[in-house]
Amino acid sequence: MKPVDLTTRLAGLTLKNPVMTASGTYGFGEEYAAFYDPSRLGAITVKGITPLPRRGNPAPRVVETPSGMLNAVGLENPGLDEFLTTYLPRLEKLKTPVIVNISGFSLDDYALMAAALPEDSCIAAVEVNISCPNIKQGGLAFGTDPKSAEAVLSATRKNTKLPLIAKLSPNVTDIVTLAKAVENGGADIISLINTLLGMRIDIKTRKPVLGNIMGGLSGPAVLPVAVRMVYQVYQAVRLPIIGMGGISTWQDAVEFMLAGASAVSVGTANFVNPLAPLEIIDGLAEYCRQNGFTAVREIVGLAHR
Amino acid sequence: MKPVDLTTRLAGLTLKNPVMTASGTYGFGEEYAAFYDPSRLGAITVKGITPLPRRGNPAPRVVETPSGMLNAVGLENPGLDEFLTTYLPRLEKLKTPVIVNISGFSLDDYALMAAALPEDSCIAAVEVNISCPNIKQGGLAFGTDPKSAEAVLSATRKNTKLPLIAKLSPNVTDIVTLAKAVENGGADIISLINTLLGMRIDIKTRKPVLGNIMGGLSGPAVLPVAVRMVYQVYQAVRLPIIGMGGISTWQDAVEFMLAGASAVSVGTANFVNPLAPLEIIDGLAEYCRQNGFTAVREIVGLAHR
Amino acid sequence: MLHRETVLENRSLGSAIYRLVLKGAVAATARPGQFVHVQVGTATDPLLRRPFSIAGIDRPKGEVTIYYRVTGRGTALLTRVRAGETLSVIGPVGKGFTVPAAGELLLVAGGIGLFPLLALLAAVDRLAVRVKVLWGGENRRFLEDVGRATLFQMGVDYAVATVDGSMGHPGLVTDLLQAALAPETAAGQQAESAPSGGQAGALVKSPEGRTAITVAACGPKGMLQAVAACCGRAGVPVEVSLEERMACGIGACLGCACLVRTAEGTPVRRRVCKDGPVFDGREVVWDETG
Amino acid sequence: MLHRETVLENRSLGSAIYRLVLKGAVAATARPGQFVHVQVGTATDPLLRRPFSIAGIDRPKGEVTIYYRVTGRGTALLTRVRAGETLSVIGPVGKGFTVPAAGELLLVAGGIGLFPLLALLAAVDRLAVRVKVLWGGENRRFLEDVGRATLFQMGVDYAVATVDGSMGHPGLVTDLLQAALAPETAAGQQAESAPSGGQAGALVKSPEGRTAITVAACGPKGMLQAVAACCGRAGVPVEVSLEERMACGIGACLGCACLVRTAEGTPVRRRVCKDGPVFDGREVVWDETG
Ligand SMILES: Cc1cc2nc3c(=O)[nH]c(=O)nc-3n(C[C@H](O)[C@H](O)[C@H](O)COP(=O)(O)OP(=O)(O)OC[C@H]3O[C@@H](n4cnc5c(N)ncnc54)[C@H](O)[C@@H]3O)c2cc1C
Ligand SMILES: Cc1cc2nc3c(=O)[nH]c(=O)nc-3n(C[C@H](O)[C@H](O)[C@H](O)COP(=O)(O)OP(=O)(O)OC[C@H]3O[C@@H](n4cnc5c(N)ncnc54)[C@H](O)[C@@H]3O)c2cc1C
Ligand SMILES: Cc1cc2nc3c(=O)[nH]c(=O)nc-3n(C[C@H](O)[C@H](O)[C@H](O)COP(=O)(O)O)c2cc1C
Ligand SMILES: Cc1cc2nc3c(=O)[nH]c(=O)nc-3n(C[C@H](O)[C@H](O)[C@H](O)COP(=O)(O)O)c2cc1C
Ligand code: FES
Ligand code: FES
Repeated sequence: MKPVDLTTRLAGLTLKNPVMTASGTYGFGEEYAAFYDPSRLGAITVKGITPLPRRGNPAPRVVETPSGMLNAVGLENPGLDEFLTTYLPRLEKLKTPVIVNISGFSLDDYALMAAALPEDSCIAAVEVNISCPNIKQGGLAFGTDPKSAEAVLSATRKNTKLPLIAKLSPNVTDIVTLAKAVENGGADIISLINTLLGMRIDIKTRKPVLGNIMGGLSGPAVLPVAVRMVYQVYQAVRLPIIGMGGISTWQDAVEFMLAGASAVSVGTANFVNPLAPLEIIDGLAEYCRQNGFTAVREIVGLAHR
Repeated sequence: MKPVDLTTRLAGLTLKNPVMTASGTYGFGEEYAAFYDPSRLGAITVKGITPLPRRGNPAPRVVETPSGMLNAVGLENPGLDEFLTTYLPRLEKLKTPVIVNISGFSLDDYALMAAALPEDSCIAAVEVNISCPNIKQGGLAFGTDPKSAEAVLSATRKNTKLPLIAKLSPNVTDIVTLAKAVENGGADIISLINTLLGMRIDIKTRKPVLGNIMGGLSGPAVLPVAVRMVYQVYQAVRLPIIGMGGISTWQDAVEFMLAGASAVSVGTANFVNPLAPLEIIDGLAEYCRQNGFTAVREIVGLAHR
Repeated sequence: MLHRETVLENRSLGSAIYRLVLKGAVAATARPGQFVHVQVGTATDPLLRRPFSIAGIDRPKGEVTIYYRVTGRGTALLTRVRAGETLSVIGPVGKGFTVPAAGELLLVAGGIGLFPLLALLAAVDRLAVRVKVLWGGENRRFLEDVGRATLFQMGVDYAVATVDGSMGHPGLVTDLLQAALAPETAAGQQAESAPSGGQAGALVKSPEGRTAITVAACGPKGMLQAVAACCGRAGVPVEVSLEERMACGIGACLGCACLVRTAEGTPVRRRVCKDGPVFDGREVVWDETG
Repeated sequence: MLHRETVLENRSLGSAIYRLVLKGAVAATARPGQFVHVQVGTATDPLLRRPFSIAGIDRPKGEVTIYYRVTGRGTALLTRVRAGETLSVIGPVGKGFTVPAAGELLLVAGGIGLFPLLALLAAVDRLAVRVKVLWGGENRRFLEDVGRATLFQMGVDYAVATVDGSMGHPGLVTDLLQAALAPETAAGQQAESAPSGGQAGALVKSPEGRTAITVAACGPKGMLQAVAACCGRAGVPVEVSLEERMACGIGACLGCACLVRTAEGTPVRRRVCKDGPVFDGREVVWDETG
């Protein structure tokens, strides 16, 4: 029997399979190498970087919720320079396409980082995280206002030829409007979803649990919201979609692809089962085999038929 | 030892305790009477009614998700007239304050129902469900646009002296704006949250599971989002809040009250543990006792200190 | 209606089917066709209770038996419960089968749809009512594992059909039904085509003078629809036990809707959990879009 | 680093403390102060793994022992695992304690903070290193349940303090530490105030000529801060084992942040799971807002 073709094309980007890891859950690609060779993945996405180093939020930064977790890491990262000099050379050795997630607090932040990322390295694409507060506009997140979202993408687009992934925030009334905005801004690919804003309170101390009060909800709990958004965006926008939000098993991944995702990202599930991404790759192939598909790309969007 | 005072005042409404049941999860108050006397609750909220009877959506209407469920009942209900003639007299016998949830597809729908609900019956308050699509404005939900939300509340306010509860949808970029809008519209109380929009796909049939494709996510999975919204609205608006979304235990209820809810509603948890509302009443009293509060209202909003 | 029942037995019968015997208050009021709504876990995932038909009722001992197939996470979790532990059970729930007092009763089962019919079989007075079981399944292995022995022990006339022809009539259980309801024509052919190992011979026992045949059926929706159509053509009353995804299981959430036609022909909603799961087969609107 | 370990024992010691013995690959490389990250359930709730310190390492037998206190849903679920079953374990994880080769080692424990110190106690060559355990708890009952017998069996010098005075020094374990580090002054008073049942007498053994005292401590944050301050004043090196809420447990998510001061005094982030959980007590920035 011919093996199932897992090759995945996302705009200019070609991956050996559609399974990648989500930003912020996979460090800079080194930790999970203790469990398996990261080059088996379609790609890895590294922790969001900012122009300057950031120390992030005080502890506690994570708390469990029913079938999910909240995180308020606060974009702790070594900053652009340190990333380029220390981390990028190490990433190069992993022999895996690397997606660099960039986060900023002004248009200049994004533009600066896009310009600084080399186009001839292991960096396969730039993922623009627009869930950050826009400091110049009163702290409203770029990702909740279509105009700001478009502007961020345009600013980034001007400064790099690398494929651009716009990562959308689910904390919006209308995800489709945002998707169209980033398409206009010049995104090649859309990834969704980032985390849902949530919080928990400690009933003993009677204070918010997280040092930052609020945090981002991820994990299986958010899966139905994420599938819905992928489904909606697939109907409205032509760009390929990277689906994420609660994916823990190959069945979850199939669900996202049927909804319209061309590839999937595994985030929180890494923490529970470090081998989840590999099991998902195998499971996707097996699902295709058992259902008579010769290439995994054939199942993308089938739920819309 | 003096018993803890559970009396709860919400605008004009006085309840013997702060625990009620959420609309759509408690029928018209009859089914759960097989488990306990509903008059032990602070209040019960009945299924959303519309001016005319509605058959609702085709099956399947519910599907489980990680720590949650989606429902797409589609506002099946007997309609206003049948409610008044058949159901209201039976509700009267339960000897419990009844909150009637009204849903409409135009301002007139809401106005008409508000006018028709008697002010001298067991009906203690009217809960205005603004998560419905506004047919005249292209199907956008009233609850996602501050102007429409305000208009619905004004239209309802004109036609009844009963306390008005505005029930907010969480599918919005900025819950605070919506809360302020319904305050301006004349709401006395705010209840939140309604369900988050989600969907699931059956990987065997490769079709959406729900007959209606999308449905509303409820249950423990949404709790962190709900707590966050209660916290935000408490900071911005003076109206008392009825908190709901995933409350299953007294600990959950305490969390909502610390976040700023003056009362709580139990929804999906009824399906899992029919006695959940009673256990929550007892647990709240015990929490107060153990922490030196003489009245449950003292814990409302403490997480903001 | 909310009980903690003690697990007396919870063991595999093969083919991913388990038998679960519960001791407690449910048995006292349970009737054939009703179900129990069982909490399968203690954490919030899986969240909802799972509905299972009551397949056996031993009122003196206070025991009910259910059979369940492991199809997903909830039933997988249920297999881990051991004898001596307790389960939170809502039940008995729903409207069950009519137990006929005379005439002939055909029990038509598809796959694990046999289980609720076992309770009806046990409840009916077989001195007064002639009972036959028609049962269809994928293959011999499945039927053997799931309960052919039980039927044999219960000493009931039965005929089986298998999709792969490995036992009984090769084909669908509705073929058997059609034959049973129109014995002069189809049944003769049925008997001929039945392989020697099958029990289809029982079908050709003289059907003369049958005045009050009733049918009770449980199985996949497509099969039930075919059964109802078949009975409709033969003018035979039929009760079908429907399945629908459920949340509350007691009529409060409207999650388990089906559509039935009133006497006047108006389609109206019913709740499978409370108004059913057993419905008059002639009333059910099978395809809502149609 | 991801292993399925077989549960050899999982039983209650009282005071909601359980001992869990795991057989598998972890023991081969485990070192005192490291921890394991254990999957406590199979469904998605509770979702995350739970970290537990390695309290005993039997390399020849391939066994590690952990002690856990039932504090919430995850640990409650863990109590249900039976001998013979397996658990998914990530480990050993983290940077452990320095095992001194000479001098004097003071192990300072608060409550269940004793557990990781037990592994260090077992690892240190007590012919070459003089070891004392200082242990504080709520009350006698807790200390008895949690492991005073173990300390006794291990034949180690120890002193205890209880908040309610029901055993040993009435007060905090840091009182004992202060006394041990400045024997001429406080310790004398300590010994007098120690009730007869206590072991505080061990403290006043001649401390002369101690050149290389090191301290290893584990317990609540407030206690560790006091221990670090105390050691700082006495100029004694101290290692503390920190706790923080964790997600990945292996350094990938930055969920378990703490703050340490570099040699130059710059505060920098460290991951408790990967860069710790054991840190040099003098480096830790205890209060981030300060
Ligand atoms: C009134 C009633 C009586 C039933 N009696 C029995 C019985 O006696 N024995 C038995 O084995 N099963 C019975 N079922 C079906 C049983 O409830 C489901 O198989 C079970 O809930 C699946 O749980 P799970 O967690 O293992 O599967 P899940 O992981 O929840 O789902 C696995 C698959 O099962 C299907 N499914 C899930 N829930 C239902 C449901 N409520 N109805 C139909 N299909 C569903 C879906 O297609 C899903 O893909 C009955 C169902 C109803 C409504
Ligand atoms: C490196 C490390 C080593 C540990 N070693 C041990 C050990 O040997 N024995 C032992 O009993 N416990 C140990 N703990 C603490 C243990 O991990 C928590 O008690 C456990 O995760 C709680 O799980 P739960 O589901 O029962 O409680 P949950 O329901 O998750 O929480 C109950 C309460 O415990 C607290 N809590 C939860 N997680 C943590 C955490 N990661 N750190 C601190 N507090 C937490 C919170 O205040 C919460 O309110 C260790 C923690 C760390 C970080
Ligand atoms: C601990 C943690 C840190 C994260 N950091 C980032 C980040 O830096 N940039 C970003 O775009 N998304 C970040 N995310 C969001 C994830 O990439 C992903 O979108 C989200 O968690 C949903 O997927 P999941 O449910 O599979 O985790 C983070 C998520 C977690 C849990
Ligand atoms: C089956 C079902 C039906 C519902 N029907 C209504 C409704 O008619 N009107 C309404 O305002 N909310 C309705 N809701 C929303 C609930 O009242 C509640 O806001 C939501 O479920 C969150 O609470 P929970 O997580 O405790 O269930 C429904 C929820 C469920 C699960
Ligand atoms: S499952 Fe709730 S009404 Fe039937
Ligand atoms: S828990 Fe993830 S970095 Fe420590």
